[in-house]
Parts: sequence; structure tokens; C-alpha cells
Amino acid sequence: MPKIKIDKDRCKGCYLCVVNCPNGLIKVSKTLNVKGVRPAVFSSGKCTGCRMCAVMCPDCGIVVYK
Amino acid sequence: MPKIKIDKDRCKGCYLCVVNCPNGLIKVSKTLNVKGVRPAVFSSGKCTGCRMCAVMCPDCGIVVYK
Amino acid sequence: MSKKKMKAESRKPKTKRVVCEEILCAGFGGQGIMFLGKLLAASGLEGGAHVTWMPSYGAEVRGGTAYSMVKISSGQIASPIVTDPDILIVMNKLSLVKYEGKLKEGGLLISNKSLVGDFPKRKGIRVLNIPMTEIAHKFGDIRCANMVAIGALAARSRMLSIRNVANMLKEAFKNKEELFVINKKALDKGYKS
Amino acid sequence: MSKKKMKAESRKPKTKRVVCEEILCAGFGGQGIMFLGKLLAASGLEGGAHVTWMPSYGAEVRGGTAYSMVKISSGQIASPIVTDPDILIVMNKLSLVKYEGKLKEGGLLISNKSLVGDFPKRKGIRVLNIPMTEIAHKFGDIRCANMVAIGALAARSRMLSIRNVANMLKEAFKNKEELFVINKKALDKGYKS
Amino acid sequence: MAKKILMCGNDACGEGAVLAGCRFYAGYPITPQNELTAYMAKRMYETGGVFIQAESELAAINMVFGAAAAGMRAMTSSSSPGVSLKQEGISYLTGCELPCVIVNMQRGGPGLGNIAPSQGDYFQSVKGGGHGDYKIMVLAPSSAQELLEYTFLAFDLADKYRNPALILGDGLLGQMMEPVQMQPVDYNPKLIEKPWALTGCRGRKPNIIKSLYLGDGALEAHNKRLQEKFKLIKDTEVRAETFHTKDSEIVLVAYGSAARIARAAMDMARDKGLKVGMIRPITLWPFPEKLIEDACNIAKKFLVVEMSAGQMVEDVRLAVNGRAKVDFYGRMGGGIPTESEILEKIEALV
Amino acid sequence: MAKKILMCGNDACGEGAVLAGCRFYAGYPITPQNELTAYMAKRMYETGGVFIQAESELAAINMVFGAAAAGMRAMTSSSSPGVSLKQEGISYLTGCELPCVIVNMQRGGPGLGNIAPSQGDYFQSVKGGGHGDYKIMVLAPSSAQELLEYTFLAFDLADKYRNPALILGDGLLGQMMEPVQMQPVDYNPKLIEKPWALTGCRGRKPNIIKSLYLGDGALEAHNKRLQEKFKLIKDTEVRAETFHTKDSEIVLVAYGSAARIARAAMDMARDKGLKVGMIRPITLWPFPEKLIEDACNIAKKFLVVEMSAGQMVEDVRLAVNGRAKVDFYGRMGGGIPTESEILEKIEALV
Amino acid sequence: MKKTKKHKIKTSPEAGSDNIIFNRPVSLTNAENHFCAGCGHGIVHRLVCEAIDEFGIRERVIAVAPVGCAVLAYDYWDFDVAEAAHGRTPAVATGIKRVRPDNIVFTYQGDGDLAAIGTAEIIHAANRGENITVIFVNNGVYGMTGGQMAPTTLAGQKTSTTIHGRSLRREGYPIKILEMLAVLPGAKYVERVSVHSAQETLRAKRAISKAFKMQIDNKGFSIVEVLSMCPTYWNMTPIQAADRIKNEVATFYPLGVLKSC
Amino acid sequence: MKKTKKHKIKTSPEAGSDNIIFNRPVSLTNAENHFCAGCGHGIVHRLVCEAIDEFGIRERVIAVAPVGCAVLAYDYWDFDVAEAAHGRTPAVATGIKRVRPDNIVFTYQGDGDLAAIGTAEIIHAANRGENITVIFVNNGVYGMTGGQMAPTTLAGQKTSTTIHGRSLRREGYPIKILEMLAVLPGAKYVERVSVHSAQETLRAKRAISKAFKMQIDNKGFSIVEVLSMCPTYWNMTPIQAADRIKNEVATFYPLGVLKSC
Ligand SMILES: Cc1ncc(C[n+]2csc(CCOP(=O)(O)OP(=O)(O)O)c2C)c(N)n1
Ligand SMILES: Cc1ncc(C[n+]2csc(CCOP(=O)(O)OP(=O)(O)O)c2C)c(N)n1
Ligand code: SF4
Ligand code: SF4
Ligand code: SF4
Ligand code: SF4
Ligand code: SF4
Ligand code: SF4
Ligand SMILES: [Mg+2]
Ligand SMILES: [Mg+2]
Repeated sequence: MPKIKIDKDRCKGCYLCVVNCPNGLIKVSKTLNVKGVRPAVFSSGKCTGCRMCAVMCPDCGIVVYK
Repeated sequence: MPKIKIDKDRCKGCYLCVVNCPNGLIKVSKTLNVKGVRPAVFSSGKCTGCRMCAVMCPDCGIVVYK
Repeated sequence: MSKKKMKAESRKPKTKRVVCEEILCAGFGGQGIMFLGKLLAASGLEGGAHVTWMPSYGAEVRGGTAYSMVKISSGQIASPIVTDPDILIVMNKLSLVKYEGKLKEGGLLISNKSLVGDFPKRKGIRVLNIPMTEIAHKFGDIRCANMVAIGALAARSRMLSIRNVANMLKEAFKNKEELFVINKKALDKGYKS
Repeated sequence: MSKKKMKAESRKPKTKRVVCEEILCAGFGGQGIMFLGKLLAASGLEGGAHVTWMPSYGAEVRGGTAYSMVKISSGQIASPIVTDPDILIVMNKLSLVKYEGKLKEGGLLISNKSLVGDFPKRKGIRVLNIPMTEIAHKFGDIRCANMVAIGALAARSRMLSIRNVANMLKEAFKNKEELFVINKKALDKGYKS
Repeated sequence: MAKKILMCGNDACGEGAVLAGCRFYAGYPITPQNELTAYMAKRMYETGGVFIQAESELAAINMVFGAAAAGMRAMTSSSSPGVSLKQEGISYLTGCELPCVIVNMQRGGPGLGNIAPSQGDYFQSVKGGGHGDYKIMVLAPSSAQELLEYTFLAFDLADKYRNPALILGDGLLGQMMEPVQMQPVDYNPKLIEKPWALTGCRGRKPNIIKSLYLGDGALEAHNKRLQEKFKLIKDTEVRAETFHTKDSEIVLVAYGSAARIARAAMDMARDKGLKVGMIRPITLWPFPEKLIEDACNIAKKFLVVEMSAGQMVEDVRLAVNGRAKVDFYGRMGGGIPTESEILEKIEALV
Repeated sequence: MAKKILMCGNDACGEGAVLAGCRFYAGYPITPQNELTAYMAKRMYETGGVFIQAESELAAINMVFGAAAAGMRAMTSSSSPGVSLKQEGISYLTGCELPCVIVNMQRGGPGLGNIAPSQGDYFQSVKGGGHGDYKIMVLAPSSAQELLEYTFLAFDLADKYRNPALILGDGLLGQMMEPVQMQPVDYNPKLIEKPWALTGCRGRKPNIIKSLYLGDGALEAHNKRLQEKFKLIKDTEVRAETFHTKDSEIVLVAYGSAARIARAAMDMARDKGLKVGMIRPITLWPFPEKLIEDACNIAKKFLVVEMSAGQMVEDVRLAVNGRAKVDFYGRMGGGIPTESEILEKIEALV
Repeated sequence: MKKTKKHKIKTSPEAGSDNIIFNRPVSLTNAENHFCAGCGHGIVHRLVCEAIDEFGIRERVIAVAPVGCAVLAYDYWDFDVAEAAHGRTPAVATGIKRVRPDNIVFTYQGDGDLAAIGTAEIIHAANRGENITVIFVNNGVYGMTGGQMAPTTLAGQKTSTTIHGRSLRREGYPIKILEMLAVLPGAKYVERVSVHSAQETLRAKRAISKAFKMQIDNKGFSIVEVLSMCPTYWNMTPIQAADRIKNEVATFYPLGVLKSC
Repeated sequence: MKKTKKHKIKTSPEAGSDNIIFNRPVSLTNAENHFCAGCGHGIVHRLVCEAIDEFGIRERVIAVAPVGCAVLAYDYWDFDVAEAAHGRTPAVATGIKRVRPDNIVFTYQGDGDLAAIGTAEIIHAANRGENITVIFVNNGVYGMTGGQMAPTTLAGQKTSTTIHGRSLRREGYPIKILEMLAVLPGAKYVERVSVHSAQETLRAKRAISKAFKMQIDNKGFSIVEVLSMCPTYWNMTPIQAADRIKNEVATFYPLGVLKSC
């Protein structure tokens, strides 16, 4: 099943991935990263590999796997 | 009858008045003026006072009388 | 201003000993680092001191750590640039890494435990490690973590009084009563820590 | 060019007497004043002389009189600016009025009788008054009036030979045989006047 | 004494302009002077003046040209690269004898450089970065208070001589906040009649504002008039601050930010018993050459401190004219000298 | 000896560029250098080079920036007001260490001024009209022949040091026609490898052309490198012509057009038995200060002649450093000194 | 500032005859202009003055003259005039108008001034909707500097910098600035006219009057482009030049109102 | 210069898994960018690299970076980059492309750079039909200098120089540069896109590819305007900023192809 990997410490917490995942699979972490922001986290689920999250990430923080 | 007066020494000899008189009343002088050009001259005739000559003169060299 | 005054004239040198506190505040963009510094300077001025405040160079580069520099002195201040601070306030880890080495021997480090974590390695300095962000979070606005730092500093500074800081804070938040209240709480909490 | 040559080095001064003719040509825009001057300079160069040619300042202002300045010399030429010419060629009246006074005592004035009219008032100068425009008109192109002037000058100059002028004229009108013929006629006519 | 307000230099400069009666500002953003542009946006709005964020520095200086031609006290500000773009305009303003104030909060160069404080534009300011023989009055404040006060002065001088005046600051002075006393009781803008201004020719001959002189010798005559004016300014408007020049063997020369630090170094040196004094030029043009010349009677050595590779030092050398040793200490590209660096230099000189 | 051709200075300069391998020209018309632009239009067409009549002087200098960044020998030309507009670009070129040649055929200023010859842009050229600490190499030809030859030199020097070079002429030199010897047998353009140029990163790491240095101390380090380069140029590339400096009590100093006339005045003076010599700086920056210093061993007085209100005279004073009297004779705003005016000045000095 | 009385036709006083039905407008001085024979600038200079006289605003007018063949406008215009650095004309006008909104401020610009070096300034003045009037004289060359290509030069046209004719590939297209300006909501009145014939000149006069009227009525930015003869650098007689406008130039640059709000 | 082999999707090598279907393009370095959270620049930087990788032209590319928040582009792009003085970006690109026509030259410009100080340069580069590609990032403010008004700032929008909101009367209209450029025959491909949603970002990618393709095929000047978020100086969260583009910005600046020849 497709999945994504978010580089936690690269994430700046813009959450554009969060709102752009058609399946609502990305959530906001409860803990801070090195940047002092709460990074986006992949809450594993029915990911379709549609890439929408990664397309929106301004920081190249998301890799999508098939 | 309307008529025009051309300031001979102001004239630079562009002859735009000549070609713009609908009645062909303006001719080129045979003699040179102070500028060394042959000025336009009014060959008195059926002037209608239409002002076309004066409108075209770039040097304000023509006065039109009614 | 009279022209005469501006014309060449000699002045008496100021050679008596001055007390000067040099403070460096550093953290992320959103952590109110500039405000922190300005409030310190304003409070120093309120106390009758000479003060300068200087931001990290302008806004032409985004992101990264921001810092501001404050000098509070009993005498005239030459450069506002703080190269070896007496007091270092760090609001995030990167700032500690970057500026720890600059702190004067015996200087005071005020560190935001929430984001900086454990004690720094360096010896020979005084360290206050306060979970500022957590405290601020408790008060309902993580942006007032910087007030915790000021409070803590006010309790230890030779140039600042908590009363002056509180006054200046009030002025900064006039017409914003609610924000003032939260920030004041954080300030007091810091003062007591 | 070798760097050494350009580096500091002393030169022997040229102090032996040089022969230098300074010529000012003036007239209306359309009268070929620039060409006149260039042809003089080119002819001087052809004769092995040092020459400079300088136009009236550029083209930023339209109309009015134009002038060009020529120096033909047996020695190096300092400034190409002709302030008090040995020879003054005027193609129209305004030019006479403007430049007559600048002609050196004993200098040569070559004047276009057709447009300048009567003799100038000034004494102590040599005057050649030639109906250049009329002559040119007879040859079929009033624009070659300037050639009449050059011809007249060539007959009197110490620095120009009519042969060199004719050669240069030929070069200027290569591939324009017809124009050359007319201009050559005007030149010869001037030479004989 | 009125209460002092904590203010950044950029704001102080803007407030100085407002107090001087400036009601026209055109500028283009550039760090480290953005606060000034923003301040003027706010204050022009409040005072009913005109604020224009121009499409470029070129447009800005030429808008100022227009406003000045129409008789208004007008100002533009920028930082180094932006001021380079204004050089043609400055030359025109000078040729047309239009009064206005230009502010340069210098940053590190050349090129894009950085946005740290610098004094690398001294030559451009005082020698003439634009074309032709001209001078503009250059004032060098060294604190927020002076940014306020010299801005009044700049407007008054500009009007008095019908010549642009430049405030030469830097990123440090512009961005640093300091206490400023805002109501200097003894300043009234010297607003003078401007019969030459373009206001429409009602009841008078048309006025013309131009720098083109085509007639034989006309431009030279115009230049002679300008040079006479510059001479008058040189004779009248030199301003400087001196410290201990009467007993000092070593005299520091520094302006603006560098002067603050040099002064502290001087104090440190004197504490150590060294006979060190200082001259701080306030007007960089006209340069206080006479003061420096006079200082040569006592001083054996000069140490010029700049945040540049050495620019003002040439004017010091010209004034000293071989009568004393002139040494230089500089930091470049945004580097800021420290008191101890300067002290070290001083100690090496004794 | 090959035949000499009658050529105006502007054309000679253009031909010099073509011979030096320049294949990119961008410019904007302005008198008195229009012949140069037209010449380049023609010759670039013939040689398969690029000619662009840019939308402005700013665009032109930045097109040259681009062409130079891509490794091409590139040139722009203008006259005073247009060169003022290029100052930002020149500062960038220097900061980015891009070689190119800029030509300024000076005219009368300030502002629109007129179109007569002038030397009013000396300060702008040698001190830096743009922002920041930088220097460009400034060559001052005084004949059409030299406009040809110094243009070669300018390109070679620019490439050698990765720094812009400026040809500082004036309307007289540009528009005057003189005999020029067109085929100097001993010139081969020193075309060198430019591994730094932007050509696409095939087979290498990407190249970057920039003047922005943000890291702590990075810009200062960059400036130090630049200053070292400038020092090397000063030590290596000074050029000047001297006349009778070994036996002269009065030494004239003049460059470009003024030097032609000053030299004639010198000859006249010597004919009268006066011990007069002359130094003609060929490189205005680096300035031949050593030569002038050396001349002080014999000379008692210097007379600087310029077509300006007095600009180069400051550099002469700096070099003389009080060891001799430095006098000045200048004409402004398009005025051209005559031999006899200068002679009179000389006679007044003895 | 009070307006002077409005009057329909006012001719120069020294003419001294009631029978005169056309003469130099009073706002135009008696100085002979320096333009070449048949140059359109002479006509446009007069038209501007006619419009100014028509509204009786001579004493309110402040003109901004360009660098170009019209640089000496202050010798010919009997009202306040400022010089502007080449191309910065609209910026200077902006400065003047903003501090003196009751004055009537106009620029007079060549195509080099307006469409090349001054591109940014004209576009942003229009975009800001400055309440000024712009008279734009398009003669397709740089007259003052000796006939180089202008951005408006027609394809194939020979100039001193395009000796083989303007090549679209190398030099790009003749630029239609008005068409660009018309896109901007800030530009309220945009018209192209010509002075190649008496008929068109009369139309040009009306357009120029309209443009001033817009400003008088505080309607905002107005611009009139005038196609104009440069016989000298077109290498033609003035009559040929006028014909060229009719047959070639006005074909490429169509005459008429592009926009009127 | 030979072209490198064309390939469809090429991702950064260090990822090291065949299962990867989306990753950083190879032309983009691994450096973390300095942009604020949610800044559109980060997205556009990547899109440009994706297009370059798609055509396999990394080794032929020469980019011209602006002065603006994107000034450090050379830290992120793994190909040749030149800095340009603020606004002169297209002039620098012109110089490069003319002497190296076989390279692929593009500019990357902000709205201050392109639509304010660089107005003349972009218009004339387009008008000359320079065979270059322009990526124009319109975020409606001057990001780098602290959020001042840009020519593109919407009416009413508050910025540090329009604290009461942009007034059409004082500051003029938000400028539609593309609509002006489309008038020029030299501009061959003109499209406006946005990166406020994944859908639009994919469209933006296609437009950018098309623009490069135009250059590769020697078709002439192409420009893609990208509406982009500046959460920092819009005083919004990135999500709010994206919504603002959808609801406000893209309403005023309509998306789509304005011209394609
Ligand atoms: C900054 C600057 N660049 C160039 C010039 C030279 N110059 C004077 S007028 C002009 C262009 C003239 O063309 P245009 O504006 O079309 O006016 P025209 O003479 O054709 O009426 C130029 C390039 C200048 N004076 N200043
Ligand atoms: C000549 C000059 N003027 C001004 C500046 C300051 N400056 C740097 S970037 C910039 C504008 C940035 O806005 P934009 O182009 O929209 O880019 P953004 O940062 O919004 O992406 C300005 C005015 C400069 N560096 N140089
Ligand atoms: S690839 Fe698509 S479905 Fe999977 S997390 Fe990303 S946006 Fe959601
Ligand atoms: S889009 Fe990227 S930076 Fe933004 S929240 Fe998601 S992973 Fe983080
Ligand atoms: S007024 Fe009319 S009819 Fe009379 S001469 Fe002039 S053009 Fe001819
Ligand atoms: S239009 Fe005027 S200048 Fe031309 S020929 Fe007629 S009178 Fe003479
Ligand atoms: S050059 Fe052309 S535009 Fe200039 S005055 Fe002559 S005809 Fe008119
Ligand atoms: S200021 Fe705006 S444009 Fe600049 S990096 Fe931040 S969000 Fe992006
Ligand atoms: Mg024109
Ligand atoms: Mg922007």
C-alpha cells in the first residue's frame, strides 16, 4: 500500500499537506521538532499515493512511496 | 476676401502648407530667404480662410485673415 | 538646536566607572525576540539609564534564528553591538548552540528549558533553566514565553527593576488588557523563578 | 602595443617651427559643412600632414548653423579646437556674422557670395567672395557648393594640394561616379576662381 | 526636560523631517532603512502630506525633483544600492539648484553585499557619485537624537543654498533604538520664500527649472556660480565636534557610528593616561579641514577610523598635507570596529 | 608603416573593442558618443557579435553583466548622465568580479548640462560613484590612436583581474577625427580561460556569480580579497607618460584632452626657456602617485590642468603630500583650456 | 488659486488685427523654434498652447519638458516649465502635481523618453492614476541624438543603429505603448492622433484639448500619442514624411480613441 | 553542447528506494530553504527543478536569481546561477542568452522585482522576444524587505507602507503585468497559475514545463506568473493564505493561459 514519509525536522508546520490530503491522513504532531514547531505526521491509513501532500510541501519534506 | 500672410524669413520651406491648401494657393518662392531656403508664398486667389495651411505650419509662419 | 552647540567644542571626558549590562536575546522568528529586547531597553530607560537596542540585521533574510541586543548602562553607550554579553537569553536550542560561547565568563544564561532541553556544557557561568514555553502554554499563550525570561532577568539585573518592566509592559499593551494580563502573569512567574 | 611603450618615459620636445593651418567651416545644416571639413582633413593627411577634424558639438540640438574645425599641421596637434582660424569658410550669412570676428589678422575669408552677399566690413583680412551656390546650381546640384570652397582654398593653402583633394574626393565618392563628376567640376571651378 | 522616547534612528530621522515641514516623501523599500519609509507612510498620512512608494529609486528621486521644483520640502531615502541609482537625479537636482533631503542608511557593499552597517559610500556622497562638478551637503549623525536634529538642519541648509543635502547614516544608526528627546524647543523650520518655484505663472514671468545651458560659455558661467555657492557653503557651514584636541598627540578622526566607538576607545586610552583626542566631522562636505589643519599644531599622529577600506582618510590626508602621520583603521563589508580594536591601534601608535 | 586612416575617436574605440575580441555590446544613445554605438551596431553585425540597443543605460550595463557572466568580452558606452545611471551596475560588476569595459565620453554637467567635452566625472570614475568599497581600472586616452589601443588594454586588464575597466574619454576625443594606424602588428588579445563563467554545469559543479555574502564576516572576507586584488593592480598596472620631469621645476599634470593642450603649453614654455615638465597619467586608477612623489625631488611646483572644477588635483595633492606647491587651472562645463591660458598660468608660477 | 477667465480663441497680441482668424496662440512665445523643417514637434508645440489658451489655464500650467528634440520647450512656451532627466518626466510631473493639485501639470515626451528609458515611469504614473496629461510625440526615432532606432521604429526601417533595417528577430517589435497603457484602469483617456495632414492635426488638437479637460475635471491620467514627422532622420522631405505616416506609420499604429472613461 | 538524455521523473539519488513515486527533484539541492513556513517560494523552487529534470536540461540551464526572498536560490538549485541587481533580472538574462543561445536561460522574479523597479526591463525583454523563460512569483508584497506594498497588492490590503489598506486613489491599481505583456507580439506564451492548492500546483507545474519547452523549441519569450502565499506579511497562517489566494487574489488575477503562440 502507498505511504508517505515526512521528514519531521525539515517540517516547518505550515500544514498545507494536512489540508491537501484528500483522505485526511496527515495530522499535527503533539511534540515539537528542532525548529520548535509541531510537525505534520502521517497517521497511517488508506493512502492512495496521490502525491497531493508532497506537491504542496514547500520544504520537500514528504516522500511518497507506492 | 480671406487671405493669408506668410512670414517669409520664418519659413523653413517644408511646404506642408503647400500640399495642405485645398485650393492650391501656396507656391514655392523663386528666391531664397535668410535661412537659405525658398519660402512658401501665397499666390493670391480664391482663399476660403479654411486655415488648413496655418494648421500645418510647424513654425507659426502663417497668419490667416478673414 | 542652536548651530553653536553643534560647532566644534571640547567636552570633559566621562572617566568615572560606569555600570553596563549587555544582553543578547535569541530565538526563532515567532518567539517575540525583538519585543523582548525592546521591553528591556524601555524598562532600562524608565529607570533612568542609558539604553540601546539593536536587532539582528534587518529583514532581508527570512527564517533562521533572530536575535536582538540590548545595552543598559549608567553611562553613554558607544556601540549597540553586543559581542560578549553579560546576559544571554536563549529561547531555542539553535540559539544556545550559536551564542553560548559568546557569554562572558561568569555571565548569566537564561535558557528556555522547553525547547533547549538540558543544561549547557559550559562551565563558569550562571545558568537559569526555565521551561518558559510550557509555562506560557499554561497561561494560555505560548507567545508570552519571552515574558518569563524577562521576569527572571529582572530579578537578577543590576539595571532593571520589575516595577519598571511591569510599567512598560502595561504601556506596550495599553488597550489590550487581556493580553497584558496574560503577559503580566508570565512576567511574575519568571520573576519568582 | 607593448606595455613598456606606454609606461613612463621621457620624450624629446618638438620645438622646431611647425606650419599649421587652422580652418573653420560654417554654414547651414544641409550645406555639407561636416563633409567639407572631413575632406580637408583627409586631404591634409594624404599629403602627410598631421590633421584633426572636429564637428560643432554633436547632434543634440537641431537646426541653426553647423560648423566644423580642421587643423592641418607639420607637427603634432594639441587641441582640435579652432578659436582663431587662419582660414574661415562661410557658406551662409549667419555664419559670417557669427565667425567673422574670430578670423586671424591677415587671415583668409572664403565666402559664399550667393547667400552671404556683399563683402564683410572687416579690414586686414584677405577675402575671396565666390557665388558658390550659384555655381553649384549651374553644375546641377546646389549641394556641391562646398566643393567650390575647397577648390578655392586648395589654390591658396600651404598644406593642401589640389591633387590630394581630388584623390580624396574620388575615394569619398567611389561607386558614385555621377556625384563625383559633379563635385569634381565644382572643385576645379573653385580652384580656378 | 521633556521625557525621552525610545526610538530607532530611522523613525527619528522621519520625525525630524516631519518637524522640519517636509510634506512630500517618495521612496522605495530597502533594508536597513525600511522603518523610515514606513514611518513616512504613516506620518504623511497623518499630516496631510504626500507619501509615494515609488516604482523605483529613480522614480523616487525624480518625484522629489518635481515636488522640490514646486516649492515643497521633500525627501527621499534609501540605502547604498538604491542611492547609487539616484546619482543621475542628484546631479540634476544640483544642476537645477533644487533643495531637498536625501537619506542614505549605508549597508555593506559592493553590489548586493549584505545589510550590515557600513560607511562604504563616503566617496560617493562627498566627491560626487553623479556626473559633473557638484557638491551636496553631507551630514553625518551618530545617534538617533542627531538623526532627528540633523534632519531639521538638512532641510534648512538645503533651502538656504538651493542645494540637496544628504543625511549619511548607516544600518546601525537607522535600526538601533535609543532614547530621543522629541520636542527640541529651540527649533523652528526656517521656511523661506521660494520665488523661483513652479507654481503657475500667475502675475509673474514664467519660471523655468533647468540644468541645460547651451549658449557659448553659458554652462561654464553656471558652473562658476555653483562653485561660488559651494565656496560660500565651505566657508559657512562646516560643523564638527572635537575632543581634547588641545593636548593630544594622537587625534582620532571618525564620523557617524564609527565615531561613537572611537570616542569610547579614546576614553579608554585617556583612562590609561594616553594623550588621545578626537575630531568628529559632522559635515562631511564641507569637510572640517581647517580644524584638522589646526590640530596638526599639536598632534603628531592621526588615526582615522572608518567602516570602510579607507575613504574619509583621504580628506584627512589632504587637510594634514604631510604635517603629521595619518594612519587608518577600518573594517569593511559590514564589520564594525570594537573599542578594544581601536585602542590596540592607538597603543601601537604611541 | 601601414597607412593611417582618418577616424573619429568613438570609431577608433569601437574598432579597438572589435580587435580585442569583444562580441557583445549593449548601449543607449547619448551625445557625444553616438558614433561609438552606431559603429558597434555595424561591426557586431559584420562580425556575428551581439549588438543590443538597450531600453536604457541601466538595462545596458546589466546586459553586459549577463554577457560577462557568460564569459564573453562585453562592452557598454555612454556619456556622463548615462554613466551615472550605470553606477549601481558597476558596483555589482565589481562585487561579482566580472570583467567588462565601460566607456564614458564625458560631457558638461551637472545634470543635463551640455554636450561639450568635459572632465567632470573623474571623481565618479576613480573614487567610486557607486556604493561600497571598490575600484575600477580607469584608462585615459588622449588621441584616437590611444582610444584604439587602450581599448585593447582595457579588455586584457579586465579579464586579467576579473574587474571592470573604464575608458574615460570626452566629447572632444570621441568626436574629433585623427589619423589612426589600424593594424598594430603587436597586439593579440589575451584571451584567457574563464572557468568561473556561467556556461551550464556540464561536467563540473554549478558556477555562481554573486556579490551577496551573508555569513558572519563573509562580506568582510570578500572585501579583503577584493582589496588585495586592488593592491596588486596598484603595484602592477600604473601607466603614465612623463616629459622632462628630470630637470623641471614646474611639472604639469593633466590627462586626456587636457593633456594634449597642456603638453603644447609645456613646449611653448620650454621654448621660452622655462623648466617645465609634465606627467600624464594614463591610468587614473591606479594613479601614478609614485611618479609624482618622485617628481617632488626636483619639482617645486605642480600645476594640474583639468576640464573640471578640480578633481584629479586631489590625487596629485595626496601624492605630493605637502612636499611641493600644487596649483590648479581648470575650465568647467564644457570649457576647453587653451595653450596660452595654461602658459600664462605657468608664467605666473615662476 | 483662482482660474483665469475662459476664452475661446486668443491669439498673440502683437498681431494686432481684428480680422485675424488664425495666429500663434498666446501661450506660444514668438521665438523661432529650432526644429528641422517640417518637424512635427513644431505643430504639436502649438497645439498644446492652443488647448491651454482655449481653457485659459496658462497661468495654472506647469509643464515638464523631456530630453529630446523638444528639450528647449521652455523657450517656446510662455508658462512654467521644468526639465526632467531623460525618461523620468512622469515622475517629475507626479511630484509636482501631488504637491500642487490645483495646477495643471502635463508632460511632453518623445518616444525614446517615454517608451524606452521611461517605460517604468509612464506605466506607473498611469497605473497610479496620476491626474496629469501626457503628450507623447511618436516619431519613430531618437531625433535628438541623431536618428537611432526607437522602440517605436517600424520593422525594416533604417536608422543609424539598424543600418540594414530594424529586424524583428534581433530588435523586437515596434512597441504599442498606448495599447499597453489602455489595459491599466488608472489610464482614463487614451488616444492616438497624427499631424501628417491638416485634417488629422485638427483632430489631434481636439484630443489634446480633451486630455487637458480630463485633468481640469479631475478625471485622472490622460495620454495622447501624436504620430509625428522626423523628416531629417527618415531621410525624406517633409511631404514624403507626412505621406509615410499616412501610408505606413498610421497603418501600424492605428489612430483613434483607445479608451475614454 | 549535447543534450543529456531525456527522462520523465528523476528524483534525488540519496532516497535510494525503487518504490518512491515522489521526492525532491535532482536539480534541487538537499539544503533546507530559508523561507517562512508555508511560503509559496518553496513550492515554486521545486516546480522549476521538476521541469528542468523533466527535460534533462540541468547542465544546460543558467538561472538568473532576483533580489527578493528568492535571493538565495543558488543555494537550492543545482545548476549555474547568476545574481542580478534588483529588477534588472531580464537584462542580465538577455545578456547571457544572447551570447549563449544554446543554454536554457530563465529568470525567477518577485513582483517587486518584475512589476516595480524592473518594469522597463521585463517589458523590453518581452518586446524584443528574447528566447528566455520568466518565472514570476506574485505574492502581492515585498517579502524580503518586510512586507511593503507591491504594485500587485490588492485594493484595501494592509502592508507596512499602506497601514490603512491600499487606496486606489493614492496608490493606484494592483497592476496586471501579464495582461500588459500579452499585448506584445514578442511574448509568445503567457500564463497565470497559482500554488494555493495541490490541483493548482500541478497546473502550475505544467505551465512552467510549457514555458521551458517554448525556449527549448526556440519559440521565444515565455512567462508564467505564479500566485504565491506570503503568510508572514499577509499576517495569516499558511492555510489562510492559501484560501486568500483562492477567494481573493485569483479572483482579481484570473488564472489561465493569456496567450500561447
Ligand atoms: C540618461 C540619458 N540617456 C541618454 C540621453 C541622450 N538622449 C537625449 S534625447 C534622447 C532620445 C531622443 O529621442 P525621443 O525621446 O524619441 O525624442 P525626439 O528627439 O525623437 O523627439 C537620448 C537618448 C540623455 N540625455 N540622458
Ligand atoms: C536597488 C535596490 N532597491 C531595493 C532593494 C531592496 N529590496 C530587496 S528585495 C526587494 C523587493 C522584494 O519584493 P519582491 O520582488 O516582490 O520579492 P519577494 O521578496 O516578495 O519574493 C527590495 C525592494 C535592493 N536590494 N536593491
Ligand atoms: S499521498 Fe495522497 S493520500 Fe497519501 S498522504 Fe499524501 S495526500 Fe494523502
Ligand atoms: S507541507 Fe511540509 S512543511 Fe508544511 S506541514 Fe506538511 S510536511 Fe510540514
Ligand atoms: S486658408 Fe485655406 S484656402 Fe486660404 S491659403 Fe490657407 S489653406 Fe489655402
Ligand atoms: S508650412 Fe510654414 S514653414 Fe512650411 S513651407 Fe509653409 S510657411 Fe513655410
Ligand atoms: S531631428 Fe527629427 S524630431 Fe528632431 S527636430 Fe529634426 S525633424 Fe524634428
Ligand atoms: S516573507 Fe513572505 S515571501 Fe518571504 S519567505 Fe516569508 S512567506 Fe515567503
Ligand atoms: Mg523620437
Ligand atoms: Mg513579492
